[in-house]
Amino acid sequence: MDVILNILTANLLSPIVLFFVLGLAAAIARSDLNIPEPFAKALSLYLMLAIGFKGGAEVARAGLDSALLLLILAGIALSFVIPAIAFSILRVASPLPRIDAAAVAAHYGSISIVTFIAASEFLQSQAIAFEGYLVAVAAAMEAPAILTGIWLAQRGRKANSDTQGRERRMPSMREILFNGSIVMLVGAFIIGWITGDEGLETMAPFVVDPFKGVLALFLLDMGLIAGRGLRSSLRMMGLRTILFGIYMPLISAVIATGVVMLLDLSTGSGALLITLAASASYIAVPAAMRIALPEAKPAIYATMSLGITFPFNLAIGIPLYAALAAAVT
Amino acid sequence: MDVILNILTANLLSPIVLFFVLGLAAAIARSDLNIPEPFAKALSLYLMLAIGFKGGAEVARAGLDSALLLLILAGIALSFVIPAIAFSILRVASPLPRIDAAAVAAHYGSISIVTFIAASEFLQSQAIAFEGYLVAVAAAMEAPAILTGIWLAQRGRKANSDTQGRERRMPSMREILFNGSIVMLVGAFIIGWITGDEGLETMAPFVVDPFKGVLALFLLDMGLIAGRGLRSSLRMMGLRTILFGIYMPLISAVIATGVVMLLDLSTGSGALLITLAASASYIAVPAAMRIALPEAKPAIYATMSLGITFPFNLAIGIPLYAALAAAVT
Amino acid sequence: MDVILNILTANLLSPIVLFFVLGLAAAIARSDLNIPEPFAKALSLYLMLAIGFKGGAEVARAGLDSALLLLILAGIALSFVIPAIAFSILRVASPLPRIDAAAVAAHYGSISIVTFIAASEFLQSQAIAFEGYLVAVAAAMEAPAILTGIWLAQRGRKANSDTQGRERRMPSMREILFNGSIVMLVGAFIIGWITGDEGLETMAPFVVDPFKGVLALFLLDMGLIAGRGLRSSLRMMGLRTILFGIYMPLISAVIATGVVMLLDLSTGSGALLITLAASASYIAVPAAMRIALPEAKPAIYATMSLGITFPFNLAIGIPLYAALAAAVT
Amino acid sequence: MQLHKKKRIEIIIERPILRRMTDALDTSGVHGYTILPAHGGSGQDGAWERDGLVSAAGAMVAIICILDATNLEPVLDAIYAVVERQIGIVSVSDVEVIRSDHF
Amino acid sequence: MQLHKKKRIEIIIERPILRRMTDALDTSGVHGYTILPAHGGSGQDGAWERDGLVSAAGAMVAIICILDATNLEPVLDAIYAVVERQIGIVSVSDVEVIRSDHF
Amino acid sequence: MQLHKKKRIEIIIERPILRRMTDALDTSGVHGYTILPAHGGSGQDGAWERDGLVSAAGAMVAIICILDATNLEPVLDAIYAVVERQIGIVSVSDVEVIRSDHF
Ligand SMILES: Nc1ncnc2c1ncn2[C@@H]1O[C@H](COP(=O)(O)O)[C@@H](O)[C@H]1O
Ligand SMILES: Nc1ncnc2c1ncn2[C@@H]1O[C@H](COP(=O)(O)O)[C@@H](O)[C@H]1O
Ligand SMILES: Nc1ncnc2c1ncn2[C@@H]1O[C@H](COP(=O)(O)O)[C@@H](O)[C@H]1O
Ligand code: NA
Ligand code: NA
Ligand code: NA
Repeated sequence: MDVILNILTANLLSPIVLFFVLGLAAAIARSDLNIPEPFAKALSLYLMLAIGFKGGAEVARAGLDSALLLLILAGIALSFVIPAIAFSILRVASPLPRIDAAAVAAHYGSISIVTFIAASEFLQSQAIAFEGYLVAVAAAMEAPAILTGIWLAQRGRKANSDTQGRERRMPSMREILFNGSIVMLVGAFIIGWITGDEGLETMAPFVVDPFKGVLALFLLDMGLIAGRGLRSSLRMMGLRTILFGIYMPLISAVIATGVVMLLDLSTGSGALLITLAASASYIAVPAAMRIALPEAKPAIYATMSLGITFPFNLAIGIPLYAALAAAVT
Repeated sequence: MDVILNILTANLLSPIVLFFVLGLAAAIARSDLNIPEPFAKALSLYLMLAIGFKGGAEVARAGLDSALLLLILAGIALSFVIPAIAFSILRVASPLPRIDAAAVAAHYGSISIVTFIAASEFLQSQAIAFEGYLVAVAAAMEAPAILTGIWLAQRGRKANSDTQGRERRMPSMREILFNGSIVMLVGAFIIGWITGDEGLETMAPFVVDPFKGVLALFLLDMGLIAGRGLRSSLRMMGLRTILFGIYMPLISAVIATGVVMLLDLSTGSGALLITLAASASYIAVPAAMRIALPEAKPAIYATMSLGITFPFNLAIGIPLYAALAAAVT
Repeated sequence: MDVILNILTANLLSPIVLFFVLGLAAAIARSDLNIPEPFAKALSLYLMLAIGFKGGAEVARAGLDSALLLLILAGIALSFVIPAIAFSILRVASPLPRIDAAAVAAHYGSISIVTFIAASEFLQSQAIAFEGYLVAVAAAMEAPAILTGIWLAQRGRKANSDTQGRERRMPSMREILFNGSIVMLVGAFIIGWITGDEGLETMAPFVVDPFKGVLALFLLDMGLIAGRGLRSSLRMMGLRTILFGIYMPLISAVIATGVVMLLDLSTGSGALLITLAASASYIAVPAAMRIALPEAKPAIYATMSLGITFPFNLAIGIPLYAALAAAVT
Repeated sequence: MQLHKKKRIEIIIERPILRRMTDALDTSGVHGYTILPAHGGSGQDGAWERDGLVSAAGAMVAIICILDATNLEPVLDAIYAVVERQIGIVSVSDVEVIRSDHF
Repeated sequence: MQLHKKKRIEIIIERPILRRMTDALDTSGVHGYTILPAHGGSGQDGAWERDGLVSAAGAMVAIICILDATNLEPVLDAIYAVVERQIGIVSVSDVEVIRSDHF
Repeated sequence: MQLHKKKRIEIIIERPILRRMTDALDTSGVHGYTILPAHGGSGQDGAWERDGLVSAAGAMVAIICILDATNLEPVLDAIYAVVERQIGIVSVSDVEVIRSDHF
């Protein structure tokens, strides 16, 4: 018990969580502190490049586990299935209309790469090892949920006139699979893999050393955006929707824990897979939803994903998922 | 004497001063060299985050001096009082109209964080220690001068028709206190304080190692902006106004030296307090003046603060203030 | 032979080449991966600052060779002469109209600083030393080709009415000589020279340690831009024009090899001079051509320089030029 | 100087839908358009700001397209097909241009 | 396509005053507006450029607001109250929109 | 509110030529102008995008200039002298301003 409390406190008082809180507080106080968009994007690109590259280099060092393919398939399955569960729950337990419920569900099936990164950092701070190829699993889990979300939304539509004769709004396979963050993650992963230890050595002062600091600054930005969203949209969301943002990650975590047991993963990799399942997208899926389901209200899904589920995972979820993984592995 | 000359030369030939000169020269030669605005802002955010965080970590290590509260109060007092003095001088010794005099005075009461940073670097290069909490003093001195400046400008206005019935242009307390640079400085300071040595260790490759290089690049940008301002506005400013930009920091320095003696500060902290008093704002106050005193000419206060006083402090002021502090402590 | 193959493979599998390929592939697959413009510019500024500064510091350490002046003059001569050769070839061996041929020729006379950087990295990886002042030679070779290009284009124009009475479109000397990249390179070089080892020590964690990583990220961007250009313009270019982008650098390399022999340069410096001659501009010259020769089609020269010659040099040219230099020195 | 009457269409739409809009414009017969980034805004769905955003969602852009009045109808139809279900402000005004060959 | 006559207001103001302007617009009854960043410019007070700037002072933005003519008078009053003492270029033009429900 | 009739010129040109254009405007008698960055576009020479670009070549900007109709002719002449051989879209429209002293 004491151990758990200590870990929780250590996590809450880590620079990255504190910088997130700073951003949140600044935005809620309507400070004009802000990170220029091109710089925020640069931070995000850097984090994806670094985490992908390091994962690949790790694979080059440790060799490929035969489990990888299975794990990727399991990840894809989770990304496909979780939105369906999330959707059923939302339809019963929240007042959200079908289309908003489908859009929200898609977010929870996909993943948040910065949550994944925060979990990796947490595991490192606890000296828990994990496989480098989890990065590839993360990339694989980004997109499938989008398809489920769209399918959920469209199942309910009558074959009515306004979709006939009009271009259907499916994002193209290119838009989904060659999405910038997937390309960056997978590309950097492959390069890290090819160049291995030698590559890591030349790149380390860039991708390893300042990594935690850049992450902290990025979390400041996420806090600012989350706070801005909460300030403007929390009121319109209703308690039942807000609560979903907290219990849904737990449900996903439980499902993913089953997969961890089935595939007999290591503690570290198990913790990361659970974290991926429990995290909600805030980059790729919102953009896809604006294309595919423009009637869904962005204020709702963006605020739930970034304003509620992300901070919950960051502060409490990640240590919890690590404990869960430790318990079953 | 020789020692002082050596120190002065070493300062003038430091990378940060030379990069400032490069920017100045490039702008005056109308080179198209420029730093994109979002990147310039990113550099500035980085510097504030790093200096705040390091200050906080230093406080966590060294403990809090009972002098801090007194020092903050003294800093606030300086920020309130210096504009009044600057204003009186300007009204007598320069041809500036009341409203411009008030706006300029506000700049000289507030502080320039990059001057503060340059002074810290100088002290470190001279192996002179200073208290980490000086960062908090810097943050506290940003805003009060704005209020004095506005008050000075408005005191002179008749209760005439154009201010009656119209919204008064006071920046709100939120705009002043939750100003981005204050929030960043204070927030990073608190986080550094909370996370202490451990936090500093994880963040050091980001906030410590590349710090001097980033500072050099930022000074290149400041040189470019200062040069641009000088090129377009120096002609319209008049010798008496220009001279004010050089002797006013010296006057503020003398006043602050009194405070250093009163509060019995260490040499390093004394040098920094004097530097703060002698420095002039170029981020927060110009923006506040556009809101509160739109009739004041930005070309004048921006050029004086960034084009005259900043380079003077950078090149000559800082070593001088350190010598002053050494003399009285 | 085996040695050469090993070196070629090592080069092709270096992170920087692989990141370029990633960008190329992403762009051709129409991924939405992109580097925000201000960040791309920031990367480019950083690289110029770092390479200039390190070159200057190197000169401070090793002292100035009497060969420098001669080398700079030779570089300038190459930059003036190569466009004339390129132009003659293009007029015979490609279907490009005079004005496009002149614009393309100007690009091949000028230099690509990132090719220079990649070559420096390659030499370092092969433990081949080179003189720091080559950076100054690079800066000197940027502009002369622009003048030759304009002269080539205008020689062919009749003294017809549309140039009479109208402003001549020569870029001014200021636009050419105080071009941002020249100012940055030369400025940082001089500062590095002045501050020497001491300066390098303070700046190293910024300009040395993360250098290779930043370079990799910048090459990702160059791959993205090159791929975008190839995707949209390759079709319209014709095989003979494309081939020119591959054999012209070889011709320039041979010419430069003559200079290397004449001046009796070291292997490293020789390899860099050959690389400079063989590289084609993609920053300064395109902008100058838009001013001076607006009728020349940017799609052609931009695609040839960045889409064909740059990747060729990066992958094959650089090791080749190093071998060439080794053979004659 | 001889001026020629043309139409100016200004479209304000969401960033994620931009490529669809330009694809629609490309095939609708316009001769060109220019995209301007937006910094923020406000509407029925509340206010938004570009600063700090990482996702394309939540950002907007403005497209300016100058064209001949004879093209207006089909181009507006193509635009409408894209923005129909989408956030999108489309306005048309009269302008005069100095060179008529571009439109 | 049925077009509806509206008014387009374009406001060019300083960045530091932006929030005051949007607050004024928000309470003046407009249904929406979009803010575009500016890169530079020139006026009676000389030229300015956005590159390199760290402070909001010295940068400008353009605000585009499309609204019904019936709202024009009160909205212009609200705008004027903000720019009265400030640098600010406010221009109004006639436009036609394809959907009238947004304004 | 009293409105005054003015002209609004909108110039879309390449970034490398910007300084020449502003120099031309500065000496042509306009009282001010504002430059907006562009993000991308398309024309006879194909599409372009600002993202990732390092060189000024390949980027474009829009210039907005509000002026009195009496100045229109000479200003358009000055503009034309710059864009004559250049890519450049120049359009003129009617606007009304709330303060006439600036133009
Ligand atoms: N009347 C308007 N004039 C200009 N821009 C508008 C207008 N209405 C909406 N917008 C823009 O379109 C976005 C979405 O509008 P809405 O769907 O009404 O929230 C807003 O945030 C503005 O950027
Ligand atoms: N006539 C105009 N047309 C467009 N923008 C203008 C005009 N006059 C001024 N501006 C903009 O407003 C800023 C301040 O104008 P001023 O107060 O005249 O210096 C200028 O730098 C321009 O960005
Ligand atoms: N009709 C138009 N309306 C708006 N912008 C245009 C138009 N035509 C061209 N442009 C802009 O001018 C650039 C160059 O045009 P072009 O020379 O036709 O390729 C394009 O990429 C657009 O940004
Ligand atoms: Na998930
Ligand atoms: Na001060
Ligand atoms: Na060359």
